[in-house]
Amino acid sequence: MSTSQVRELELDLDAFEGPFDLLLTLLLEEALEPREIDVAGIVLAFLERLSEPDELDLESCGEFLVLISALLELKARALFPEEAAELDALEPEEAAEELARRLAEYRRMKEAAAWLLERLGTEGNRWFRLGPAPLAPPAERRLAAQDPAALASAVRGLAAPAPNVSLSHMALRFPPVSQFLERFRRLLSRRTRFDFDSEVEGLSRVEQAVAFLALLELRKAGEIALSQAAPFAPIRVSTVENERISAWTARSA
Amino acid sequence: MDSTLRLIVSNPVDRLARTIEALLVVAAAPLSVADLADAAEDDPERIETALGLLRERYAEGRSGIVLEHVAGGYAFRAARESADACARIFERPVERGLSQAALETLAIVAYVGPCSRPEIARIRGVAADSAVASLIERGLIVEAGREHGPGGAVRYRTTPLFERVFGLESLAALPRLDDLGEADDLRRRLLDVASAKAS
Amino acid sequence: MDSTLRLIVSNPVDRLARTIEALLVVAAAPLSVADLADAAEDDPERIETALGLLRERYAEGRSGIVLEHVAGGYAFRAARESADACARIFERPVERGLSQAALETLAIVAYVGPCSRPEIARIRGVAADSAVASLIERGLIVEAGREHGPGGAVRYRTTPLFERVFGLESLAALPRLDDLGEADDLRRRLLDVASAKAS
Repeated sequence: MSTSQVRELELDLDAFEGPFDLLLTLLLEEALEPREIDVAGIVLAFLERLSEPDELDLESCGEFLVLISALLELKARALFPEEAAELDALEPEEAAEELARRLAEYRRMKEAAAWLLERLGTEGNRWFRLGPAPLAPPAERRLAAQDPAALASAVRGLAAPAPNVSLSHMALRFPPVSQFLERFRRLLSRRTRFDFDSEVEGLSRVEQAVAFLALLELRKAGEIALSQAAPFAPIRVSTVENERISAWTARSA
Repeated sequence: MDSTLRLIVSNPVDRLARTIEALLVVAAAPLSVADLADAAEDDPERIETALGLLRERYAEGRSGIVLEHVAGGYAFRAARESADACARIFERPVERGLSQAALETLAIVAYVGPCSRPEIARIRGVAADSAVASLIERGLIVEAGREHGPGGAVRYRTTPLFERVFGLESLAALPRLDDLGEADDLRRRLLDVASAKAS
Repeated sequence: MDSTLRLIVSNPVDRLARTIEALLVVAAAPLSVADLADAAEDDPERIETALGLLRERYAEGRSGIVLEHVAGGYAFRAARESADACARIFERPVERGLSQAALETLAIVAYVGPCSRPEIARIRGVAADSAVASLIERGLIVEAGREHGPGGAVRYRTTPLFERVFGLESLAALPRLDDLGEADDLRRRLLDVASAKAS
């Protein structure tokens, strides 16, 4: 699977049917609401594609992860618009590794849950009594001699503040979108237009994705105009008054 | 025995008897002839016939399982010759320790003083119902009035058995927790830590 | 049948088998060979011999009562052929209506071993509180100490009842996860991607 194959990934979702890149274009044009997009459906389609016997292409997996995380962030923002994103510095390698590990572990647990359910079906005809027989002698529980120090240590345990557990692995971290908003606004106060691709060159993929989100925000607020000669050609950013939205050629499949 | 088994397979009353065996071994209370008839979808007279067969098979001296007719109906019990063995399994002095849940609950009641289930649950951060129930069943704690008078939550305190099991002359002999403060201070402190953890 | 019974009376192993029958018919949960040996005051090898005898006698198709090796011990249950009759008068409080969330949580606790709510939530990607509560209430999981010693989050483990409901001799009888599907292959491939990105 090559990088372009990720973009051409055929999707069949409730709200959208067609290739992945068309979906992204429609989102970019705000012709589609992010909240309507079934991200899990896209991941499933990708995983199905991944399981085909082609040679595994690391580049396309990376591309997919970046696109899907950008989409997720976009969707999360649409769902919780007022939630300020206070996100720390970014460690994309860690995030990718953790995401992969968690996806795999969760999938294994789902398999195990399915096995348990099946087992309930096959073992459901084994009936047994819960608890002692109706005419069993009454139970008498006796406890061996205990050490009072155990009580003291139990109370100390309860009185101890919770250890500082690192939660750094709990979320994929992104730089704040606001960082790029400011950067692009500054840039446009000096120049009337710039090329997005060359501006974000050298940044990590996730940073690029967040920069792209900032672009969407500015476009939505009417602060900028975007143009692109062809799908996946460089994106040109300009202040509204200086640019007529000329050749926005959405790819129509 | 083999000839009997062949008979069972070919004889519907014996098949019914097997169903009754199954029902009685699962039942948590004696089953009446009517209960058995409902479950087996058979008529009470045939149930009685099958029960007659089973009373012979599960009779004192012939089997470790004995079929008994009591007020509520029929139930299996252990044979009398096995009474000692059963007593050993039911009163187990083998319980060497308490579960973490029971130990923490007991420690709270012992150190903080009479204390309700909701309070214990707040301090521990998890429901305390089964831990409290097991401590009551073991006789280590008992009810001691209600919070804020009648209508409040039931409070619990430790028992003399608790003191015996832990080798304490009285509650005053509990290991001291000087740094953590006495009953009321300790209660406040535990609740503070718990709410900090929950947030 | 009578000749067999006479043999039982005269043979000490058969006397032991009767004691075991008695213990198993009244017990609240499966009894291990060690439990049986303690209660019967006999040695484990002879207990095993007697159990062999009983497994033949209480076998599926021969008796309405079936002896099974489950949850690390031995227990009586109803024969499978009587399942319909049992379903007519008994309830299944433990396994009825287990939600997908509860099953996933149960799988995590069973496979990952003692683990806490935050750990479960991390794997499932959503909070596990109500699933954990429902599993505790059903008796399928219980508290098992705290993470990082006192003060940490409460951990949970599965109970012998879990093994019994799912018909497992022990937790070791759970299928290996990589036998359950292609999950492991997927995991390896995803990890490959991750490590390639990290390098």
